Amino acid sequence: MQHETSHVNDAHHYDDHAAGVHVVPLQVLAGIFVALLALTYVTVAVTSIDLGSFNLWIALGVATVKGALVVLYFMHLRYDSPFNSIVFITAFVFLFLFLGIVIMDSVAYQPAVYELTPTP
Amino acid sequence: MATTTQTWEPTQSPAAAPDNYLTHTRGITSWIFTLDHKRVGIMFLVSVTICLGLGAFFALTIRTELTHPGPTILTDTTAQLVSKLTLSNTQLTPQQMYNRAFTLHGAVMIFLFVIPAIPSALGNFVLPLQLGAKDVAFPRLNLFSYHLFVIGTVFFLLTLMLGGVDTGWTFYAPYSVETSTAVATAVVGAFILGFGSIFTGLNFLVTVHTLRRRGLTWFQMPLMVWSLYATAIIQLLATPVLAITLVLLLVERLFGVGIFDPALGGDPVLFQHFFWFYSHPAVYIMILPAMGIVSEVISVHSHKHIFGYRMIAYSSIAIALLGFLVWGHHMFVSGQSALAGMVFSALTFSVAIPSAIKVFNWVATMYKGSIAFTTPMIYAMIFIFLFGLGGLTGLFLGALATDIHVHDTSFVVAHFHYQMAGGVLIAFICGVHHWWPKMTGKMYNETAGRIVALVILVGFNLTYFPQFIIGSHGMPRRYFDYEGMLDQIPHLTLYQIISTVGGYMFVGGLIAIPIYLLHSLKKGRPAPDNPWGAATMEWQTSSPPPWDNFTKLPAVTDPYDFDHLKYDETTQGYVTTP
Amino acid sequence: MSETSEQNDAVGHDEHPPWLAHHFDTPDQQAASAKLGMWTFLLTEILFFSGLFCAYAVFRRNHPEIFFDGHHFLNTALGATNTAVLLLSSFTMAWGVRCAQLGQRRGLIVTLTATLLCALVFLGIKYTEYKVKWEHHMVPGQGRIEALFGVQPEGEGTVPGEPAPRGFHPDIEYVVEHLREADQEAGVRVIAESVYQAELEQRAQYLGTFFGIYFCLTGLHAIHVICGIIAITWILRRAVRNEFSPQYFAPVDCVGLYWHLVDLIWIYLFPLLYLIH
Amino acid sequence: MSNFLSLMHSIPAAILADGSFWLPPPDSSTAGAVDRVFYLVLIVCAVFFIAVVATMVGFAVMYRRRPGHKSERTATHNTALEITWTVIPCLIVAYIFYAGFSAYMQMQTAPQNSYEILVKARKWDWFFTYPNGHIDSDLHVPVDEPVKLIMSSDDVIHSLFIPAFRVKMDCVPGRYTYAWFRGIKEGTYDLYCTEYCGDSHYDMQANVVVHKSGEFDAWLDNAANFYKDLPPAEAGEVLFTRRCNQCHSNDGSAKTGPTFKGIFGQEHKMRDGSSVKVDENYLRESILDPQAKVRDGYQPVMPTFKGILSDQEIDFLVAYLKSLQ
Ligand code: HEA
Ligand code: HEA
Ligand code: HEC
Ligand code: CUA
Ligand SMILES: [Cu+2]
Repeated sequence: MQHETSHVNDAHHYDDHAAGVHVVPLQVLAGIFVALLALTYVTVAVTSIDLGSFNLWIALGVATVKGALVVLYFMHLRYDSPFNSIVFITAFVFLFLFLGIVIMDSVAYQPAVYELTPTP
Repeated sequence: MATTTQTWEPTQSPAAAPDNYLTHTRGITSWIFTLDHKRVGIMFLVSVTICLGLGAFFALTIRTELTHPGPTILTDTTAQLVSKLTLSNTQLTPQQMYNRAFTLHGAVMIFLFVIPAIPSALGNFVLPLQLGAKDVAFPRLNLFSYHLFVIGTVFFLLTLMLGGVDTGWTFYAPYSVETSTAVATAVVGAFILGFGSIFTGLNFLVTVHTLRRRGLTWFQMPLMVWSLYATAIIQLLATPVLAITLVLLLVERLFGVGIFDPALGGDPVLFQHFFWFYSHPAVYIMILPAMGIVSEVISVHSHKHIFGYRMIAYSSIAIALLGFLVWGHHMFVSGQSALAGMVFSALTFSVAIPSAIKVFNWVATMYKGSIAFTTPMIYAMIFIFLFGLGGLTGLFLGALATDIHVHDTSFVVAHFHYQMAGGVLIAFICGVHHWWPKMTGKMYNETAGRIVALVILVGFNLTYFPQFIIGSHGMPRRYFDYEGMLDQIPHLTLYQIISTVGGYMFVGGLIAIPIYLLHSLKKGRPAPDNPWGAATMEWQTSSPPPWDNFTKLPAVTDPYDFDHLKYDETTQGYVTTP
Repeated sequence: MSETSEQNDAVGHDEHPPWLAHHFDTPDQQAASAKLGMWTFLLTEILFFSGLFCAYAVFRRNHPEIFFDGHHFLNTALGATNTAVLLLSSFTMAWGVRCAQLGQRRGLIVTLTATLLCALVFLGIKYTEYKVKWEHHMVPGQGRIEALFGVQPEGEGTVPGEPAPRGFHPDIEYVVEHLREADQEAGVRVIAESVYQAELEQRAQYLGTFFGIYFCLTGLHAIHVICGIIAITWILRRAVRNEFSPQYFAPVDCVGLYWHLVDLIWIYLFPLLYLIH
Repeated sequence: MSNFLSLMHSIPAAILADGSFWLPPPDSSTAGAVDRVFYLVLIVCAVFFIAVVATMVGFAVMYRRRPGHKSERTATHNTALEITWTVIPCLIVAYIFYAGFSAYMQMQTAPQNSYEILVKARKWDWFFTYPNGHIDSDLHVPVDEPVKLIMSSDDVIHSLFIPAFRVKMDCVPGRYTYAWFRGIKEGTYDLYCTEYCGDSHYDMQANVVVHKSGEFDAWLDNAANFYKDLPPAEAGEVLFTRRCNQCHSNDGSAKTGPTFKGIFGQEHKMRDGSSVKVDENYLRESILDPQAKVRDGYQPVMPTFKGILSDQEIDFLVAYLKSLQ
């Protein structure tokens, strides 16, 4: 009866799950692992080269690629119900909303802030 | 899906003496460790009411103190009393007691009452029933939420015993970092309560997604469910930020990590951003479920299909999302940049719109209905009255120029009491009356209910309307004494007296409610399954519902189409006519 | 009741195994709920960390120099090793889930054990890193913590009789020396030694901001690792008792998701804290 | 619609000149603008509130449940209607935002030639430093001249609020904040602290004195050296009432701090058990470095007056304390 339920409410995402969970082949997992190690090496390596402010963005970029690999394959999100992806992405949307506005503001009022004064 | 394969107690056939969730198992532990969402709901209901009483105690302390310029009841003698009652040996000054009073009042009311009140108490009871489900998705987690609530409450009581906390419920740094009061326990308490709230939201979200009765589509869900769903979204997205904010405040206070404390190179305005990123959405955690209740009650008790169902449903979601974009309107004079001020002001008005839509829809629903002046209906109308007024005053606060003037005056105090006491508290009471027959299987005394409702309406406006006036004249909030402004603000003392008298009237009314409700448990006439003629699923099961909610799979219908319901003299309730 | 009985036929009794909670009708429904619940929980976890990332971003944006100075005190080699270790643990965890899906009990037990070991190694390395900071009194409010263990507050900023001070009170010589070396490597030319010395001491003080955030971030992450260890042990125990089957392995799946998130967060922490250019 | 609004918006400020049921008299150059926004919103609220409540009550009466009355089936939604009552409020709030924002901009941008006064907030005192170095606990300003306040705080967040001028701005530790106004009518007004800052938050008030044009400068240099023709003890008394009497009494009554009555020459027990004879040096030290010797039975909450009281002023205070026998 739940199968019928699945069809009428949007829980039908869960059907593919129901139809039999997706088993990721071991080679894929291993491959991802190697890729992750490689990327880690890359970030470390890149920092020694001076690219000005780009270093930060590259580091974050690589981290994001690594994160994506973990999420998509280790966490099966790629094969999971789309709604779970929505949930996960929402988290980042609101994270950036929060960071974005707060940084925007703090940068704007920095001029009024005293020179940093450490513990007296 | 309410019915499944296993274990229907034989007694549960409608014929036999009904075994309901109250009588199903006995003994105190069968409550404390129950996995039944209905019982968890009831436990929350009792707990938050007691907390409400606690908050009210402080409220009255505040009001009585403000009746007259100069120390009124908070004097050195009362201070001695307090120092005896608490574990803190130091003798407080009157103003110190006042500062603790409004802080505890605010913190208790917010964290222990309004936020859990409707979702955790009524929502817990109603949501699965309205979905035709047997329980929430994670009953254990649900119970855990309640236990977290209790633990959090204990921490607040601990705070009380340690002599209270005096930061204001907003915990602004750096004051909260340097004050010598029991900030730590209060913060830990709020942190724990926060997680309770998160888990409730998580539970509801998943329940709505996966436990809807088969055939129940999204747009056949009652609006209460929609609003609880929207609430869950906020609880999940905003509350974790409160949690981390409190953690940081704590480590800042204990070790000095230099994030908020300017003395260590921190940034106090950053704290306000963190705090309000949660605490503005939090006000919609409070009001959305209230709106859900009102949507139900208005339609049912006017025996009239809700007007603009989809608009109301969408506006709930809209409020939930837009609510995240406006937190800076609490910081217009905090030293945040003018740019941010402008953006936040503009966005603030955008949240006013969905609320406006709801209000208009509710009123339109009554058009050509058959309106019964039952207690819930009266409260629903009071809600529209008070929430409308309170919300509209939000426009003064949202507009930059005027907020500069009224910020942190009792104008703001009046605004949010119209919203939280007039909006949420009233809706809460409204819901309690509406579902009381379902929860307890008893009908309460209608006349008592109606009279009390009117007393509350009058008392409420007497309490808070004067605070708008003195506020816009410049009476700051969190002021223990107002001798200094007597020459500046006309009739200040008079307004304060009116406010206090109203406050007592209000409390008087509210205290009466638990009394006649409890009385109905003994003397009240047994409630029919569907006393109001409502079409949502919770009214299709018996009152009170059986352990597994439904003995018979409830029919999926348009939740606001009442034409198939006819009043039946014998049961004095409504029955479906084919 | 006719409808009910008809429902009963819809799903035969035999299909309601013990691990299927009474309020669910089918294993899929239960698994789907668990999954959705877990992902939602991860969402709250991410927002829980968001506050710290926000603080990091704000302070790094406004005082990059402090973060540059600060990262000299972190050991990139160890950080990288830890990253590799966590990645490995993530891999074994994913493998474990796979074993669970396929009902390979021994495989599950082995992979989970491997994951646990990695987790412990991670904590071990983190411990050695923290230890160095501790020895040079570079933990904000360290005096307060020591006081908990009855250590008499000493070092600068302490007033006899008063409780140990909040904030950052490192042993200046060490920090200054370290900064000096870092500058030399970077080839900074010193004009007036006395001025330079004073400046170094200033910079040493400012490091409080960096280490405040560093310990909050890594500390909170470490706490999550510990929670993960507990969760995995619990799963391992159930695996040993052979409680899982290809039909029922949701707990493994969920703990796996949690563990991967812990890894995910570290993936960001590593470059943000260790690899500052 | 919008010209109806602008009509509301241009309520003649005249009729509100000497305050009203809602607002104190608008005695700064920008107050009028604020008030106009206030009344604009007020009218919008009144209109909508009355409309909503009247309709609700009307329906409640007309369609009350009674024998023979049935609820009629009507449309369950009406797109045209719903769009209308979405768009109209949108337009209205958009206008309110615009009105509020433009007034705000006036309040934000101080004129170039403003007279600058440094404001230091501290639990629970205001210190206003004038260009000539004089520090006063009240805010004195010339009428019809733009005054810019450069504000900061020594301890926690405070907020400077002058209702009559519709001016409010937080004083945040660790940074500067700014506010400006132009008093248009001489007189004395209240200044409150509106950010909760601890025990005596309610008492953190000061006066704003708007001087007739010309008189301000006279006041300033008189204030700067008011003691020109006063005996030291009396000069000390003035300082005492300005700075100390919120915590110290001169008549033996107890306050946050010990009373000064007969203090000179007494033996006092200190927290650390030692005891001190109160002489000139001790008094001086207590004022400049209060935490050095904290008297037994009191909290070490006395702030230092280093940099706030000149040596001469301290001498006056000492003289005054001696005179309190
Ligand atoms: C349940 C709680 C609740 C709710 C629902 C609201 C709703 C709103 N609030 Fe309120 N607010 C608080 C609780 C709440 N608030 C609290 C607790 C504080 C103070 C915290 C503290 O400092 O301690 C506060 C403070 C506060 C401030 C900061 C004030 C200050 O400190 O300076 C502002 C500023 O913009 C604001 C605005 C609004 C607005 C625009 C809405 C809107 O959502 C209102 C929308 C509703 C309506 C608009 C009315 C219904 C509509 C009609 C009748 C139709 C006509 C409508 C139009 C023409 C638009 N609120
Ligand atoms: C839900 C939120 C809520 C509610 C319901 C109330 C209710 C009341 N509040 Fe509260 N108030 C706040 C939230 C709330 N308040 C907050 C957040 C602040 C700001 C604090 C700060 O500045 O930090 C505040 C501040 C505040 C002030 C301003 C203090 C100051 O700034 O100086 C005042 C002054 O009049 C006040 C008065 C009242 C009164 C008279 C009530 C009355 O409505 C109380 C009515 C009585 C009841 C609701 C209880 C009746 C009892 C029962 C029904 C249960 C009985 C059963 C048992 C005992 C078992 N409140
Ligand atoms: C914020 C409150 C506060 C203010 C303002 C204040 N004091 Fe005090 N003062 C105290 C307290 C509390 C003590 C007792 C503890 C101590 O000795 O430090 C004290 C102690 C003293 C003592 C020592 C008294 C004794 O009996 O040993 C002197 C002298 C004194 N203050 C002078 C002054 C003068 C002069 C001023 C104003 C220029 C002033 N204080 C302003 C709070 C205050
Ligand atoms: Cu200073 Cu309130
Ligand atoms: Cu808000």
